[in-house]
Amino acid sequence: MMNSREVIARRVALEFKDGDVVNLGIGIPTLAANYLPDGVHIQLQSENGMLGMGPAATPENGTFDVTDAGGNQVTILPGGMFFDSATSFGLIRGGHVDETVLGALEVDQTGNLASWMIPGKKVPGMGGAMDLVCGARRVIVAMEHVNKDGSAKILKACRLPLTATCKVDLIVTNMAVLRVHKGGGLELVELAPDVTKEEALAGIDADVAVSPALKTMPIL
Amino acid sequence: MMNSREVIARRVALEFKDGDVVNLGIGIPTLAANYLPDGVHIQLQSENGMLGMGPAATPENGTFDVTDAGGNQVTILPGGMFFDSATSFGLIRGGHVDETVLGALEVDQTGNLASWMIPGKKVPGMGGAMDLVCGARRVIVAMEHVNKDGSAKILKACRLPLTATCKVDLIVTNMAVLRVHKGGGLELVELAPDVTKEEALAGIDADVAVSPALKTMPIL
Amino acid sequence: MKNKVLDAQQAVAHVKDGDHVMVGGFLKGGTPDKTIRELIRQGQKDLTLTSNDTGRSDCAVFDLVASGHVTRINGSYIGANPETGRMLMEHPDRVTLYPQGTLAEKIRCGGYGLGGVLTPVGVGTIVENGKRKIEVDGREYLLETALRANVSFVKAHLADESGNLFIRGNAKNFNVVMASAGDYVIAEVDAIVPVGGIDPEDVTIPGALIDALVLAGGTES
Amino acid sequence: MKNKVLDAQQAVAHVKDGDHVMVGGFLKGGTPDKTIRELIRQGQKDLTLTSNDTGRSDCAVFDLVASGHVTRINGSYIGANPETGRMLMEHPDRVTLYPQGTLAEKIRCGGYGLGGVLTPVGVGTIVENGKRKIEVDGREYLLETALRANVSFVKAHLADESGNLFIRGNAKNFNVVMASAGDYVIAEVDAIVPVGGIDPEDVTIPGALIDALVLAGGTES
Repeated sequence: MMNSREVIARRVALEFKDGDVVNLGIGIPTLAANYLPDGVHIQLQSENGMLGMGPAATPENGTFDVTDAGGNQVTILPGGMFFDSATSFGLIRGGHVDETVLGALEVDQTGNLASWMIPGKKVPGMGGAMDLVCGARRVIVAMEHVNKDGSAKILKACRLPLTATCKVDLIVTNMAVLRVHKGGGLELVELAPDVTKEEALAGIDADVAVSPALKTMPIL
Repeated sequence: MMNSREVIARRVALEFKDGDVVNLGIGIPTLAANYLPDGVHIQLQSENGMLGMGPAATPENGTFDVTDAGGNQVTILPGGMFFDSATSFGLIRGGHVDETVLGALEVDQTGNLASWMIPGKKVPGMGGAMDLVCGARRVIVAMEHVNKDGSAKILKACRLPLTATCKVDLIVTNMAVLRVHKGGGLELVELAPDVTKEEALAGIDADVAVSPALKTMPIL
Repeated sequence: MKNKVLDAQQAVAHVKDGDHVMVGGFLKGGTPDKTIRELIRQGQKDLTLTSNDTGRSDCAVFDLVASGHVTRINGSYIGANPETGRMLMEHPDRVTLYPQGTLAEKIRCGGYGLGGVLTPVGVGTIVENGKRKIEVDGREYLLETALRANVSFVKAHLADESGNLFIRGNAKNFNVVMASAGDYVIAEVDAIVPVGGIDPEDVTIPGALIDALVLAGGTES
Repeated sequence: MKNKVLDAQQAVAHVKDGDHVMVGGFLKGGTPDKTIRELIRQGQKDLTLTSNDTGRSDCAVFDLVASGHVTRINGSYIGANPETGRMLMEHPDRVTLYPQGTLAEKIRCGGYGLGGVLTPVGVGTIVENGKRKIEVDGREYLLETALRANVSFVKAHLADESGNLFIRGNAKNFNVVMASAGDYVIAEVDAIVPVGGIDPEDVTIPGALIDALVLAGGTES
């Protein structure tokens, strides 16, 4: 059986169209690149200054002049390019990234997103997340359905400081897929295999419409 | 005997220090590069995207991918570089050009400059002149002392639409050199060979202090 | 991979009457000619044109202005195109001139998702007419807002099949910012190589910005 | 031609107590180490530091924060430097975090003579606190103002003797904008070649912006 992370990553991978420019956040989002359907080729954008990011570098070809946004030495694929941070975020803010996939602490039914700080506890900084969420054509949140203590991450209204307002398009969790309608409103559109509608809804503390076309995630 | 243009160009050339980045306007300013003192090497900035501009191209090595701001095919010197217009004017506005030398229709005693239009008659547009005058560390106006009809170009207050306010540092004409003090005020500091103080002042319609150290242009 | 290589006719057909088109170049340097001649031939009407200089007599964009299909112009230096000068004299509201660096920043803002920039250039001149002035740390700036186009026409020396462009020399000029600021971007190029044929360090503009590649030359004189 | 090649000690001596220093890099990518270690050794006090991330444990800038000589920080992502996190918790007024693209634009403004930019990023979040909001065409933007430093530290792969830099790969990151925004700019480089040794198409930063070239490596571990 697939673990949670794999479920999420496999489902997210189905959102990409051939030729898309995609920025994948650290963690689960990065895994999505492993599950691209046949015939779908995407170009990975790394916000520290690269389009066409390739696999991890080896000790032989690695250099700290070519790194991913996590600081790891990587490679660049043929057809890629390098640029500085101002250009990189210009491309991001200017709508030239088709999808950004990132984790979140909380998402709410208006499409608000909180992902970058827990006041008084953990303030790693927003890094490129605010620019990515604000600028990418589509924002996909990829996260566990609920917190470790079982509490909801999908809420009526985010409680934590926001990353952006009303920007999320799609929420993919290990239990469900929810569409966020423009202007607000969550719609449950898919369930993970072996997850019931009731189970998925029980982990959500928000108003959710259930799609008349509710189906099982097409990930197997 | 030198003609007016040569007098101006030779005198302007003495303003450059070794290593300066200099933008020379079309016409007389461009000639200044021919009269650099021994040991003074400057790097020419061309606002259409080049540092280290070299001599005119030949039919053999010329291309419209390397042109000067007048549209002529030129070369680039070793140590030069190319960039786009946003970067070029970033360098200009950001104070990374040491001197800009340009012609003018009028200059006034506060350091205002009018160089880009005669309402109802001639409106070629400001091009890069406003950015250059606003951004260069030093602004040197190189022009004939008076208009063809004998009327003054150095005035109490410019009448034509301004290129910038209070930016001119030095005025070099075929008859004189005037310093523009910060905060306003013209000081006649040099006279061309064979020009008297009275002759120079007669062509100026502004308040001018005569330098106690008034001397002859050191151009021969 | 989507095939972006089109003939001039197909690419230019994306321009509609009333569109705002941006045309890269600085006089004859790095300006597209074949695609702009095709635009003149197709005859889309009521265009807004953004161009640094609207060309000189040996540039297609010069003839575009003369064609009468352009009714609004944003530019900077128009001294080499008397037709643009005439339009400015007869209809001052139809031609807007900006300091060259300001024009570049406005287009960059349009392409890079910024609302505008604060520039000191033009303060105290007629360029400030009608614009908001904003003070920062005691200094006055003009707020210059973003500019975007429906279709951008750019010129590059080399493209790869994915649309990555290498723009040689200072032909980069306005082509770089305009390539980011058009809803549809047509690149006219001297040659097209396979993907991987341009070193990642030499790519001037990412293929992700480019919608159509048109080979320059051919029947174009 | 002025000789810009200095040893680390000479170059870093240009930093004074109370200065604002910018340090290029993105984590370990393209960050200067030798010159920042020398800055720690010289011990200039009460520094303001602008750095995207203030480094991770194998970066000199990480140790600079730990040295106690830094009293103000501008950054974006500081999750890899617990010392910066501690400073933020204990003295929230001393650490200012910006969206990464906003930080890049602020520095670019500082280097390129702009007063600020209007960005939609951060609208509706705590990032807007204390900032002016400006509406353009019905959309709200934050006014983000320019940032400049007394001394910028950047890292490049290659320099020529005039200071032209080739910054390889995505080590370009913040080095490009910071090189334009320091009153004095120190470039730490892997190698120095004669003028003309870098192709004009490959120069990332013009030598005119660079005041000091310091060879990386050597005694630096």
